[in-house]
Amino acid sequence: MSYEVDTPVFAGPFDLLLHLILQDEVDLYQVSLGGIIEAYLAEIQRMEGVNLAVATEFLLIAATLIELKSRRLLPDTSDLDLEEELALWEERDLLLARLLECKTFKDASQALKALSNDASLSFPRLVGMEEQFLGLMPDLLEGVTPKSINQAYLRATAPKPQLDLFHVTPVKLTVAETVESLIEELPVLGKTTLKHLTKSSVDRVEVVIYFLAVLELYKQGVVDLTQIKTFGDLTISWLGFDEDTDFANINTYEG
Amino acid sequence: MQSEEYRKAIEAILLVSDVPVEPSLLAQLLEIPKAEIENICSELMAEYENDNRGFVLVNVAGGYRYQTDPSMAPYVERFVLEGQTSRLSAAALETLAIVAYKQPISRMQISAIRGVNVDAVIRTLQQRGYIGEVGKDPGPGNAILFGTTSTFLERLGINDLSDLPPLSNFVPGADIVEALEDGLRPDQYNDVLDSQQHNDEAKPSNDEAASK
Amino acid sequence: MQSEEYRKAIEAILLVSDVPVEPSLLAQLLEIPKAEIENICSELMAEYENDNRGFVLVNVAGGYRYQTDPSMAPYVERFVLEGQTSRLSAAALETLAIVAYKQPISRMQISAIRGVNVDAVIRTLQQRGYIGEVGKDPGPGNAILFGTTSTFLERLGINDLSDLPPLSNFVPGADIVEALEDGLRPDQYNDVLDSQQHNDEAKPSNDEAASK
Repeated sequence: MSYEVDTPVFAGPFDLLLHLILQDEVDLYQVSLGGIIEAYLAEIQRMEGVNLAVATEFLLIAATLIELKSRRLLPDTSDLDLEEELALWEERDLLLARLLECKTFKDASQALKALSNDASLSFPRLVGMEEQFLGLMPDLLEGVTPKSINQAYLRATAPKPQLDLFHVTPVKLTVAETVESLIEELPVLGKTTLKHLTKSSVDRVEVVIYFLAVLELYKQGVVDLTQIKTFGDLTISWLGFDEDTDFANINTYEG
Repeated sequence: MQSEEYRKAIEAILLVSDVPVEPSLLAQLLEIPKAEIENICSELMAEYENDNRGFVLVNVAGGYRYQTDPSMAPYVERFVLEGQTSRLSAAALETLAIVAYKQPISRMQISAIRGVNVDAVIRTLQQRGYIGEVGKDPGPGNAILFGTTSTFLERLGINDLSDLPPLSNFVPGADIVEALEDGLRPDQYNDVLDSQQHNDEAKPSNDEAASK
Repeated sequence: MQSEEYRKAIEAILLVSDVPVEPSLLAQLLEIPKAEIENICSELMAEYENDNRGFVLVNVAGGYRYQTDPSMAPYVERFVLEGQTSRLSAAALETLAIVAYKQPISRMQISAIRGVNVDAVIRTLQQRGYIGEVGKDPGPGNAILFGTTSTFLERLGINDLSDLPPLSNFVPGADIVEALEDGLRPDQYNDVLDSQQHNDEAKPSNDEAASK
């Protein structure tokens, strides 16, 4: 088996990043980007000389983090190219969406593990047919010729080419765009639910992006959110905004 | 043939099968409706439980089969020794979860979610028989699509995929989303918090230094 | 532990054993006298008979095992004849072909070529008498080595293995292609070694098969 970044701590960059951000859930608000970047870079250094694919992915994410940090250090951002800045935000949104997805499956895998642990206490009977009946079994080789054995061997050992484009991410939607479209859509709808908004979404990441966009609007005070029970559907009510609502402030929306 | 006889025939057939037997096959062999097979099997399950047997009849991977009662695992393990299936790594489990919930799915799509190359993990899962090739992506590249197998269902002790807990159970709550978001936000908001944090840290540092 | 629990443990152990289990082994596993094991087994035999079960507990070849009740033979026969598909699956045929051309070969080597777990297929082929154990790998692990049987030759209508078409127009196997691919990837050094191993085995197989 190839090297897996499994021991001692993390299986891949998302895993590490998730851990770094969530390690101190109690002090949610004390997580600083700077600290994350430092720990992240330290981890990359520790991984010196391992799996190239993993290391590349690490570097990509580290670069995004560093860009985010440098953006923060600039005293005045107004001279930043708008295109560039939007691209950076998109990167961040993407990273966030992927982290959420990673976390979801991480938790799901624990549920599978629990199921499998329970199941492994019960052993199936695999003894099979009793000798007295074996003679009755139909001849499975009827119609099989030496030539078909030869062909089956060639089939079994034939090359199976595989495309490996693992670094390509299929996500197309961004939070910025979604906020934009929601500001147009929600006043018309008045009251709606997250499920309704995302009913045409094929990809789960899209749902996550919608969720983030709604969260942004909530922070700006233009919508109200209610969720009756945990994991229940999220009801979104449009509150509207006054002239002076500063949308430039919406974290993923510029102009 | 009496109902008693059907019951007996089902017990005999299940005893010699090494895979779960589908109720429709039992129905065909006994020439009675599938619903009746299911009734008889439910009765058998209840009987074994009432009689406190060391074996149970379960409905797994779409069929019925005999298994040992889970409470007897210590004795059975002592007897089989090698029967212990080796554990899956965390990476393998997460990949398996992705395949289970998003099948059919390509290697590339799995990698995109996991953020790492999954070739080796996929090969392990395939060798163990938990996942298999279920088709080809009709799009360009004709990527192989993977799905879980009946071995996977057997290993998890479930009858079909709908027995898995819904994925929505695991979607992170708003608190986690916010924590992640804040962790990645380089704006003024965090700066304020950061400076508060520094202030807070500055104060107790005296005591800390003193206590060292 | 109560007598009830012993009884349950014996049922569980006998359920998973594919050979008759000697009372002395049960005594050892349960840490009770052999005489008590024999008492409990007699009780179980009587219970199953009273309950008119489709299986019986018998004392055969010095041990206990479950068997189908003889009166249920017609149903079991039907299951044998109709229950299983009467043709080899593509997977089984490929496995059989690998054994035919590369014997003697271990289960693990077959899995490595097929890329999937082959335990169940091997069991089927063995039960049908098409392949058999022909020796043990002298290396670590002493893996069982499989080869084809005379039944296989008979059913195929050939005299010996040299009558199989030679693998003349030998196309590189998936393992070789993979090894080449992996060679370009510095991260999977171990995989390369793995595949090379198969690779080496694959080449001379042609002559080997022919010479037998």
